[in-house]
Amino acid sequence: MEPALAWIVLGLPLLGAATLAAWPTEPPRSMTRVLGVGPIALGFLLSAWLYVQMLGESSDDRLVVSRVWEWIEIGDLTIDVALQIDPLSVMMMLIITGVGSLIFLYSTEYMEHDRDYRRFFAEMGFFVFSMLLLVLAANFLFLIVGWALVGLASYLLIGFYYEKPPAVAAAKKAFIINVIGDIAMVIGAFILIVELGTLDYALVFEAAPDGLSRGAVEAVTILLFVGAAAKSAQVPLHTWLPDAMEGPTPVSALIHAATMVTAGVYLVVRTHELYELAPFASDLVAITGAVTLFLAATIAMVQVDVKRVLAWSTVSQIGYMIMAAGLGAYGAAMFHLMTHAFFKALLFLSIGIVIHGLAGEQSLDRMGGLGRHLKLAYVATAIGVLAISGVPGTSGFFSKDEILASAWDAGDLGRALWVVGALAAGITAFYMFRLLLRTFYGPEPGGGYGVHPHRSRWPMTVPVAVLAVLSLFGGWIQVPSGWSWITDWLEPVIGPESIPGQQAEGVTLVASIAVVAIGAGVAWWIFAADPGRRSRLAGRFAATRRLLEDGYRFDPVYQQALVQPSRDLGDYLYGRFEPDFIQGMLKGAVSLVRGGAIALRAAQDGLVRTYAFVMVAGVVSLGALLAWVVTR
Amino acid sequence: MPMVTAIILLPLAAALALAIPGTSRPQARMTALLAAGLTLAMVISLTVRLDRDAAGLQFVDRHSWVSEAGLQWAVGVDGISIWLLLLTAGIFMLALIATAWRPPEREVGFLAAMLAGEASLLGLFAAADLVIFYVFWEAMLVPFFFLIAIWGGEGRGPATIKFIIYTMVGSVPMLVAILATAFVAQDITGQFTFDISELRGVSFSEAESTWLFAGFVLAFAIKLPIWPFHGWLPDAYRAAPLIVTAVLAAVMSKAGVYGLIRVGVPTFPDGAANFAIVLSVLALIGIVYGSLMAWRAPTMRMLVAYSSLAHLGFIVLGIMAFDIQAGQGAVLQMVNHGLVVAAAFVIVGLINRGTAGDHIDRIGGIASGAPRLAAVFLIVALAALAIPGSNSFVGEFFILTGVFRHHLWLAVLATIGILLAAVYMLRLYQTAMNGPAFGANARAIELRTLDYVVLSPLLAAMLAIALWPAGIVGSTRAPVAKAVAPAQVAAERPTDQIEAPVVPNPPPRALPLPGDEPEVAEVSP
Amino acid sequence: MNLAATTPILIVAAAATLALGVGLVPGRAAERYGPTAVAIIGLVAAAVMSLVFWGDRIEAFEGSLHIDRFSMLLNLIFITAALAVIILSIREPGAVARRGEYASLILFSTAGMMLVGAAGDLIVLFVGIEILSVSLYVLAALEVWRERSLEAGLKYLIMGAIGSSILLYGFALLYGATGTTRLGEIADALNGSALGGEPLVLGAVVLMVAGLGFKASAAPFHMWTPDVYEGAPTPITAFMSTATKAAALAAFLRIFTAGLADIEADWDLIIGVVAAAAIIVGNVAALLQDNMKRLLAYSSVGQAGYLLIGVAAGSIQGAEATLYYLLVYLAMTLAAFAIVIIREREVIDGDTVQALAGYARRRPVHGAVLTLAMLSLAGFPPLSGFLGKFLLFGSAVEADMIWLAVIGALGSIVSLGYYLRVLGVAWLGDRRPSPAERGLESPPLAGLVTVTSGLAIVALTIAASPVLDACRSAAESLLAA
Amino acid sequence: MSGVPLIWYLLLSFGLFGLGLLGVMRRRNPLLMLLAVELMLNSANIALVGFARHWDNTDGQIFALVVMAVAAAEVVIGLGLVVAVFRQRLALNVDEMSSLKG
Repeated sequence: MEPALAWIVLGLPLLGAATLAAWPTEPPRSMTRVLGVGPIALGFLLSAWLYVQMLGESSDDRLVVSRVWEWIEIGDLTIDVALQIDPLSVMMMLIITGVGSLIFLYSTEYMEHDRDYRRFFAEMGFFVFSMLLLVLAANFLFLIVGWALVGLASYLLIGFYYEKPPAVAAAKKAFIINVIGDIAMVIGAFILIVELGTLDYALVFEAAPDGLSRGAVEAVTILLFVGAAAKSAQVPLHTWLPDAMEGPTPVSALIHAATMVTAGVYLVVRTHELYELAPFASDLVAITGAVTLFLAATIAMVQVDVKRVLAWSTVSQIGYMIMAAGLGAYGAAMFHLMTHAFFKALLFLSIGIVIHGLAGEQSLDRMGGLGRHLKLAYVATAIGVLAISGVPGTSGFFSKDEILASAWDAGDLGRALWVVGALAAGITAFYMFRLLLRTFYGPEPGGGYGVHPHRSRWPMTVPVAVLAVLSLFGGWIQVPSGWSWITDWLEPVIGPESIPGQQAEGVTLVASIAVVAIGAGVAWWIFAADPGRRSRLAGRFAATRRLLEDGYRFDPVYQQALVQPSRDLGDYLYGRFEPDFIQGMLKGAVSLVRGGAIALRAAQDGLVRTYAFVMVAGVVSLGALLAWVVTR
Repeated sequence: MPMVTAIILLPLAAALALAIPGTSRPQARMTALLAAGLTLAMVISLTVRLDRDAAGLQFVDRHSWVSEAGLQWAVGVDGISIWLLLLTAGIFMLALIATAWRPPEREVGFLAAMLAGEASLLGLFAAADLVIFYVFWEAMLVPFFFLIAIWGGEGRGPATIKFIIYTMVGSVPMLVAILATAFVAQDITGQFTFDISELRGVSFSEAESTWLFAGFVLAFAIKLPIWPFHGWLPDAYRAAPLIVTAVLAAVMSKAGVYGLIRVGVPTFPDGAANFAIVLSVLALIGIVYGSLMAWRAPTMRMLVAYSSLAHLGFIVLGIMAFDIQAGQGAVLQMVNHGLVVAAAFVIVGLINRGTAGDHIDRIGGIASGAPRLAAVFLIVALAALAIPGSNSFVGEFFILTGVFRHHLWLAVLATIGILLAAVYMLRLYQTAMNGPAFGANARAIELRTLDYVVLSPLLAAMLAIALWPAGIVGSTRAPVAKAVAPAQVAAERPTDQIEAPVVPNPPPRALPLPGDEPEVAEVSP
Repeated sequence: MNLAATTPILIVAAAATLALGVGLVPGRAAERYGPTAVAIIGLVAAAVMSLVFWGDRIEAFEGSLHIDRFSMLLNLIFITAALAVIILSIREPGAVARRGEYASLILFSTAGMMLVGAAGDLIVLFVGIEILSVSLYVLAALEVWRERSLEAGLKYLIMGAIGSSILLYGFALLYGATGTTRLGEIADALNGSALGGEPLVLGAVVLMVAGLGFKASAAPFHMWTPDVYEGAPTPITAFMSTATKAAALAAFLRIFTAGLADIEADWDLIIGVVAAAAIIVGNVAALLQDNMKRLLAYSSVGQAGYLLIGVAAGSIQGAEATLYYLLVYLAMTLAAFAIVIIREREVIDGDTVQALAGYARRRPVHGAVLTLAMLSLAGFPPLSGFLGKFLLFGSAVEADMIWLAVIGALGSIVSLGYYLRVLGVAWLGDRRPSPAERGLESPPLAGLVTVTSGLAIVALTIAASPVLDACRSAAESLLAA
Repeated sequence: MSGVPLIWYLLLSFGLFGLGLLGVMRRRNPLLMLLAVELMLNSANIALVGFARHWDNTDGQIFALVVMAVAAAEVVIGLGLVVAVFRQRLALNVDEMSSLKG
């Protein structure tokens, strides 16, 4: 196995991005395309090669740490610039570069009309680099670095249309919430340094069972999970992701669906050795995932903006992964991460074709009947909807069922979470079919389409097609009671994983088919069977609907409880405290001295008598002082 | 050749040469750039030749000045001060280039004052003797007084006065403390000296140590500044010409922290230990306070000024933690803050090129007309908010690591500052750069060739530190370990954290007689 | 007898008499240049003789006069001040009609100071003080046609007479307590005696501190200083502020540090208090002054406080520091006054601070000297003023009077308020409306005095070591008796 | 020693000194002030002479003689100034001479 390959894969997108950024003028578009897509595609090929190489190794030799230079030696802590090359990171590399290549290719066409073509690809390239750094890092420090840099890339790309104030605000929000996560991870790293004296994965995991007290390991894992929650949009740090849809659609597909937002899952899996020592934290992770997946699913039911529907569905799907990871089903979590990358990217890209075709229109209220105009998008979206809903045979079916089956087997908590997950699966089917039906089915909106929905060219269609195939059949690599390639592949990292029992598989299979059918049926009943029913129902559930539309009002609460008080405090300090108190101290001292000077000036009245008097008084008081001192 | 002395005297000599009436502008520019360049070259050569593993001062240069009073000229560098010298020489070089490219009125005088300022700062960072330290501490005021008073903007009069009064209020008790230190030490060891390395390890009683430390710390607290002694800062930063503000923030603000780690903590460990929590809490308040102020500040300068208050709070936290990692992080962070804040002020200057004032809310959307500037601005803003992967992150991370080890809640609360840094830096960046364009002539703001000359060294240095912090941190380990070891003992830290040996009371030695060269004794552990 | 040893004093006194005579000689040239020339020659000769006697201690008139390094060092200070003032007084309006008297009075005053410096006996000391004072009363009122000059002279005379009486009474009490007027014998009488803390001695101490404090213009005995300084002709003010203060400090050192060394516990505190009061009052009151002479007067009150720190310390180190600071103070004050004198000749109301507006920009060399002088007066490192204060504070700290050092330090913060204001006006001030030109010529060699003083400030910094050696040996000779 | 005890000399001297001080502080005519100052100087003389008698040496008496000469010199200067004031047609009142103040 050649570790240098990993370095090359890591470096290529950075090189491409840097070249694009440093190019003195806007380079020709053809060159931008090559420099944008080329490194990622090449990276995918090299990752595949690395994968093939790794297949040839025995499972013990599949864990490699490749050091380049000593980054810092401070106190007794040494940190290297090093990559961890193992099945988990290779899997992530393949997903990132694979899905990434497709989305990059798609973007060459999607962004064709944009002024900042070069900037788009430079920032996307930077994102891929950061994401690769995140998954390849061999220690917590570079994990945090990668963690923050993907946040930065996300910030840049959400705010890609920086003239639009909503985009700018959304970018800021995403950044700030991610900083909260970063801080939590940093504090977690402090505990590791203080307790174990190292940040290297291998050393930490080796020393943790003996070196960390129960409290410390719970603290570390909870803190790391706060980071994961911020990045993966888990409740209560989820509010930024829907807003992040202000970014261009390919960005949403790559960063806010397929890769970056799943980093939290990766983190939990990567540090599972710690979570296994921390039952409380693991339960917290699982419960958070369950709460998130349910809340997000309910919110997704009423969203009008197509991309927001997808965003909430992303939050919900990551909730499944997190729940699985919290319950110890790491293989299932990673499996769902992969299939989700396929079908969610597919959904975004196909919806992107719609948006592109409608010149930026995103509201469901102004869509409908598009199936006639955009057949490919229709078919692709339908495949995506089937996959995410978990229709048997599609990729989502296998991965989601594995999660639920694992939950069934994971004790009382697992059973409870199973119920939530199964319920949410039905809701998922409902809102995804709602999306499908309201977009492509039914009548066209009043007044028709201002622009003629135009078809897309091959750079957009080919990735969609490839992803559609993957979404349909990508699940077959891990079939219950059949084979489990993902779990086997990851075994060197996550250890042997118990396979869900027959009962769990059976119950889950039945339940999920049932809820999907119900969910899809209800969607059909409301949105397709009778066009008027939707508005009638909307009127009946107005209050609930508003609550859901507002996402359970997290945003206003944060605004009123945290942001505004801080802002008011700042204003008070700036407007009142600083001038009155801080500046007042000096003013007071100066006016004291000045007052003294005025008094002395008044005493100097030019009269000899006064002078003589002062002199005599001076003599007397000196004498008194001396007498007092001597007699004391 | 006494390199360190030459480094200090060269800019001073150049400043005096410029002060000769009748110097023409081109001559002055050449002289200034040449002197600053040569100084920088000499500092670089020192950096290269420095023994990175040694704890004591190197390249020490000692001459008796007034031997009757124990006064001497003693300068030298170690693994801590070398980076501050490098920062000073580098930032001043860039400042002089920037001056030459947008010359102020009475340029010759300006250049002379800048060079004098450089010399005094270099002298301060190289001082190996308390009196020399004090001399440069005060001498620094003169050039900056003139720089603000003559070339300053609106409100320069009160700002200068405030600046001077505040600084003097701190430094004058320091003078008394310096004297008291020498006399008290004489009672203990029998030798009368102001030599910093000889005063280290004098076993002052706890009360003496506390009082003497108090005498010093006020000066440091004001110079830093630590909340609530920062009253001079906003006015001075507002009124000074931008280049001077940049230098003030980038270099001069390091004087206070440097004093803490060079003099305060190692010489008065018991006092430092008694004050550790007080100072740390004040620093913490400063972090939060400065961040909130920066968030609400109306102008870019004020924002950067108050952000400095917050950033320096981190450095103080690091030093007062008496932890090797935190100390090393603090030293690194001194350099980082210098680089970042200098770059930030360069950008403020560039934005001022296309706008009337520097009110943040009155400009917007510059990015569309000046994309390259926006990109650079973003990099600087991110470094300022210490995003992981940036140079500042390294410093803050290790500072807080060390603080966390000893004062868990201080470290946790200090992270509020990190969060708020993101808030105010993004406010600055986004308000000015993003949104619809208005209020500024973006074309005038966009980077030009000469701007790159100033900015790229700063950015390159930031990148270099981010990629290889060991370059700086490596040389600081031994000196920091030596500096904090006595305080660690005083704070009753576990012995496995104390790296450097603590030698009590250096052997008594008679007052050197006139003409009697004191032997150069650098005790290295 | 050792009459030879007293030659510096005799030369100055003789030159004074001669100058008076030369001033009466008819003839334009003789009248115009005669007295000045005689005075300069006499002073230079006395300086040379003082240098010649630098070395061993010689007692003249049975110990009434001590010709030691202390007195010789002070001689040099007095002579330098007198020389500078004579040079600065060339073409002084007040002296035009009476050059002979003018030069002669300055020389007599100098001779009186030299007596004080060398005094080994209370009588000699008193006589010396009176000679210098009486001469200065006349000099202060020299411009009798100017109301302010007259007022200054009269005020100075009345106040001075009160001061002298108080001092004399103190001397009388000291004599009463010890039975002798010889300082050496007084010291012997106090040595090991139980006189410390006796009312008679305490009274003597208080009255002497007050009387000498008056001459040194230390608060609260300073009230006359600003008025007299402002009213007197400026060169005379310069002379008073440098030489008189040096003489008063010499008397302090002779009496307290040397003579009353054994009862230090009785006087170190009140001298410290007087020093502190002077520092506070002088520096604070100077803040609001608009007249340079008045400002410098208050500043000199503050400086007197600093000088007294060395006395209060009561040690060799303290005496050494005071002597060194006297030298520095001489240079700084002469520099400042020289510029005021030059400016005064140029414009009407030239002694106001405002008259200096923009002056430094126009005359950068003078501006530089002014800057040096002001910064050094403020105690800005590394200038010699700083070094002097540093040593003084050091002696206070060593004598366990940290509070005094702190007050001194705070005073120097306050002092920045007015010193920097002068600099601010001089460098940055707006010259409009430009002051009415007076059109008098500057003294020919005034520039020389200015630059020399400026250089001296620097030289005393760089070559502090040999100078301090000299000061130390002078201080040691003080206590050698 | 016989004769008047020292304390009486001193009391007299103190009294005169106090009178002199009072005079200086109360009077406004410069001539009278000079007189008061003269009183103070001479009170010191009395003390000196008294002490000389007490110690039985001549130092005090010599001192007193010198002081007389000095006092005479001072008074002469004072009178000269008074005359000058008179010639300037200014009031002989020191309170009026307060143009220098502040």
